[in-house]
Amino acid sequence: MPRPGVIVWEALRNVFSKKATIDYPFEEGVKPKYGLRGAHVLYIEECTGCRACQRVCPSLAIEMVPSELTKTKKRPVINLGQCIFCGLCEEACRYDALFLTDYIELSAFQQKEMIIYENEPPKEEISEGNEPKEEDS
Amino acid sequence: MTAVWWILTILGILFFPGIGFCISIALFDEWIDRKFYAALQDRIGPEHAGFKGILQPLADFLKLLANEDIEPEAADKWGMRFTAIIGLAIPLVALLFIPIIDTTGLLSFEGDILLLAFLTTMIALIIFLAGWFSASKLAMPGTMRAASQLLSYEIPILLAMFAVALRTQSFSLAGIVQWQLDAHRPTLFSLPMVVFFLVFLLSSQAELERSPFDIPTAETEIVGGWEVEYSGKKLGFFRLSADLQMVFSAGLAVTLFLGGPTGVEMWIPSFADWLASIEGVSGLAVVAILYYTTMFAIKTTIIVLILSAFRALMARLRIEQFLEFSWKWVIPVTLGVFAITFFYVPWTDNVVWSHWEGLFDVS
Amino acid sequence: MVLQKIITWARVKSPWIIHVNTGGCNGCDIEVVDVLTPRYDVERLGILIQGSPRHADVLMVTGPATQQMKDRLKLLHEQTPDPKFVIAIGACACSGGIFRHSYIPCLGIDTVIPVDVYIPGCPPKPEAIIFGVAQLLAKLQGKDSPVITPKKIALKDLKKSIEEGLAK
Amino acid sequence: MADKKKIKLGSPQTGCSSCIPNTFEIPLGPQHPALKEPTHFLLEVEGEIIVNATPRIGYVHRGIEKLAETKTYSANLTLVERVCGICSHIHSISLANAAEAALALEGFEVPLRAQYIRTIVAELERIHSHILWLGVAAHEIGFDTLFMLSWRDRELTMDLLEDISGNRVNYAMNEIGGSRRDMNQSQIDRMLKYMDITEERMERYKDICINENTIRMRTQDVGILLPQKAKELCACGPTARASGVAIDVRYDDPYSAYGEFRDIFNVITYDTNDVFSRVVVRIIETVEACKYIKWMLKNIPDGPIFKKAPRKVPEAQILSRTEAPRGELIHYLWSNNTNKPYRLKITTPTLSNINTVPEMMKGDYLADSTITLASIDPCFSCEDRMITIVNNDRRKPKIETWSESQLRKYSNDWHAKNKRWKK
Repeated sequence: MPRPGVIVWEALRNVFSKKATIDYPFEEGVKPKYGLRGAHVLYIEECTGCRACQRVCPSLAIEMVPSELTKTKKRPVINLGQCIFCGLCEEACRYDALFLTDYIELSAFQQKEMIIYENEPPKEEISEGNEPKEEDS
Repeated sequence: MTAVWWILTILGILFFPGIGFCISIALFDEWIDRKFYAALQDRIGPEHAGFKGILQPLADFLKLLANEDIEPEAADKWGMRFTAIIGLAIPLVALLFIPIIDTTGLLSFEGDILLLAFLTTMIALIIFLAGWFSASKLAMPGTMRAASQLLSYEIPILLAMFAVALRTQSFSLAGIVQWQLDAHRPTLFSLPMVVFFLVFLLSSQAELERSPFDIPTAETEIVGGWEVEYSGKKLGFFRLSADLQMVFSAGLAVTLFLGGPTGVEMWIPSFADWLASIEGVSGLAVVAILYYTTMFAIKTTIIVLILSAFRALMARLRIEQFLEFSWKWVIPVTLGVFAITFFYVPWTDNVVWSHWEGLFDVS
Repeated sequence: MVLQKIITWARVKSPWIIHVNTGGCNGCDIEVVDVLTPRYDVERLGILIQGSPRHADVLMVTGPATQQMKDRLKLLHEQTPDPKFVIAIGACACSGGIFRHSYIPCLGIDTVIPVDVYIPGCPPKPEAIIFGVAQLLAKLQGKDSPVITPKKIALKDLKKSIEEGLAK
Repeated sequence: MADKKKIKLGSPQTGCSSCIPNTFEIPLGPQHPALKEPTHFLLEVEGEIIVNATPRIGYVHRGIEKLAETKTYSANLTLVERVCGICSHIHSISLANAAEAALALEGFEVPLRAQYIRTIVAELERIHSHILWLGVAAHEIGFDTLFMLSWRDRELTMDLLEDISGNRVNYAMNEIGGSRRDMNQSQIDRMLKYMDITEERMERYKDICINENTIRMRTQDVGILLPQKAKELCACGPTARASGVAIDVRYDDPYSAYGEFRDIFNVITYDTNDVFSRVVVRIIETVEACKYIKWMLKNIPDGPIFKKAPRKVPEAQILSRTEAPRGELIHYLWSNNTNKPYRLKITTPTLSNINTVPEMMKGDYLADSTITLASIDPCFSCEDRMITIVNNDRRKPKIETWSESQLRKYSNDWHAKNKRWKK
């Protein structure tokens, strides 16, 4: 039987019940305990600079820069602005040096703020951006 | 006509029952409206501007005033400015006639109900002009819809207003309020008037262009209709004007059907006598003013809540469905009930049904 | 001075947004709409979504600015009244993301219009979007700029928590 | 352009009445509050009645098919997820199915548990997509309360998806040869609980949509697509099923784990052919999806979730059909014994359904244009994968036909001029 205002009682019940809203910046948000894919964390002491993460990255967000700390004298630098948080780098890393954390509240005012430096930020090199070399067509 | 009288009147128009007070009650009612609308949808609505977000409409208005005002090249610039200012002025003028702090309005004369009926039509005309001057492709269907919608809600709203005038045998709002005081009951408490009250609320919803009758401004169809090209100050004026119109409609409904700013004194004669006695006393007159204002605010808020619930609980109609609904149902029913009222009034006022009507009295 | 303070207060309390998709995959758009709905309900911060760019203050741009949408985006940016702010939502809007190396130059929206806040993520969670807007509002009030620093967790703890998660 | 000559708005027209055309054009998009994605419809309107509608697509062209040829299969799975953010999982299932079918020529087999997990996520995605659509459709007809409430209930499904996959929208659950994440018992229990709630809520929405007067007024006899027309215009998915055409790839040609419960599978059809019919079909499909998920969760087999696949996919040409929330999705994969596809062609449901929209719109009211467009659940990011070359003269746009050598020359010139990947 069609009639207007079928939703009346449900709506009125909403007025008096507790609201579904989370007052987010002033309260904790909703997060699963495990397995969230957020910003990366790199343990440079474990990293060997094998480039596995760079090769597997679908959006080419990882660039290898020279470093004194790793075996191959290279280490990854991650551009969060380009990262799609798929987690393939985490799986590709055989030495458990790269992880995705549950740190998802990311925002930046400039492009270069989104590039994660780990431990020793060599600023001059990173400011160039992380364009891959041009392939011949 | 002393100097004091003039100063008091000008102050009254500018601040207390006049412009300043009306704007603040309009902003308050917008907050109530938004908060209740959000609550019906299981969310909390404005929360972080002032106490529970009570300053939210003020912040919106101030921000719009401070923003850049873009005028499209193709538009009629002076026309746009003119409509924005007149659009704000009309409901402000109309609100001066509504009794808020007393049983008579700030301005009042015999037959002011006719002027108000004219002003409600003017608002629709201004909306039409606003859309026309802005020369936007999306505004055009909005204006066309506004014009055709005007024809169909204006008749029921006028009939409802004149039915009250007929019932109370008075063409001024002060007279209507006084009649309700004398009869010891609001106009609403008799059968035909309930129909007119509902018709009045429905038509106000259409006049205010709120869902389910927000056809001229339908956001998901024609991107805000006639107000699509307005920005900055002009948009702020139009939004404030919409709020003022809401207060005006609610205030008119209160005055016509719910006894205006009067309250319990309708049924407690001694309290009414005391109120009448303190009116001349300078110190205690403030109490009476506060009492009337509170009563008015409570009643308008109730009407706003009803209008707000209307908005939340139905889908938007199409323009031709609205016209059909209006011309096939609302107008014939209103006309019929109006005819009944025409015979009903003298009958009840004299002898026959006067004790029957006692059933509707609360006292 | 006082007037300036009042205006800033009004601006911070009532940022109206317009949502522009410049050819993204829809994921970010769904999250932008999601912040309006009861779980996150950004109306409590005074945010309203507007249909017309003339009514808006903040452009929420998603998508990598494809060839055909570039001019439209520029037009929309011009139609928005001053002062206007641009938020780039998602990897595509920040830098082109996964489409950066396509033959169509999708290099992010900052090649077309100036951007105030970048929100990385593919798509960012609604919390991240609200956080980004909150950062913009904080910047309006003259507070510091955020720099991304992932939470430092001891490696052992992280591994342990991952193992726990797998075992759970 | 042309419309400006016809009528100058904002100024009253003078002269003979025959000079004034009685139709005028209203643009719908590319940026429109009712559309979450850019597309453009030029509506020719006579008063309030639509005389003609011309779709113009291509705003979302991002070159995914070409990009896919430069990436490995595992990277491509994440790339094709970004074809569309709402039906992302089904795209990666489609590509994975295609690659696995090619691998199956060498005797490769995917574990059954992985197939179950994929199917569960696909059905969860269908639930979230349909509830999302219900909310958007309610928003189009100005019923914001239904929009808000349905999106509130959608959050349950989003929580489940986030819990399983670690992201709310692009799940990255698939890998060639299985699934990347497993489900444990507590997650299964939670899912069963939430599915009960969702099913109950969807029954409630069915009640609301069928009984609420204003919804019926806005959706009944609007956007009519007769079964014959639906077949002629190649409609698919819920759009076709709402016109009484019973086609569903899940039933007709089962993939992943759909073959396991074919006997309890119902193909939902409804026969009023209008927008109302599409609302009802989608709501009932959501209820059905809850049932399938519960069946799968109760019967999920133990075992590995992943079998390591060889990097190189043997040479084959595979056509993989799946049922996305919007209809039939086709991935055509041409592999050439390397770790990258030689050619990937995607045909999305919206591309087939968009042709039905002008047919539905003609003769309807302007107010119904957006709900009619929304009724096919458009997903333009799915759809835009063609580019039209138009000559540079803006006054007389003309579609040109180029030969292969011309195209090659154009492409060489273009790449010489615009260095790739450099700003």
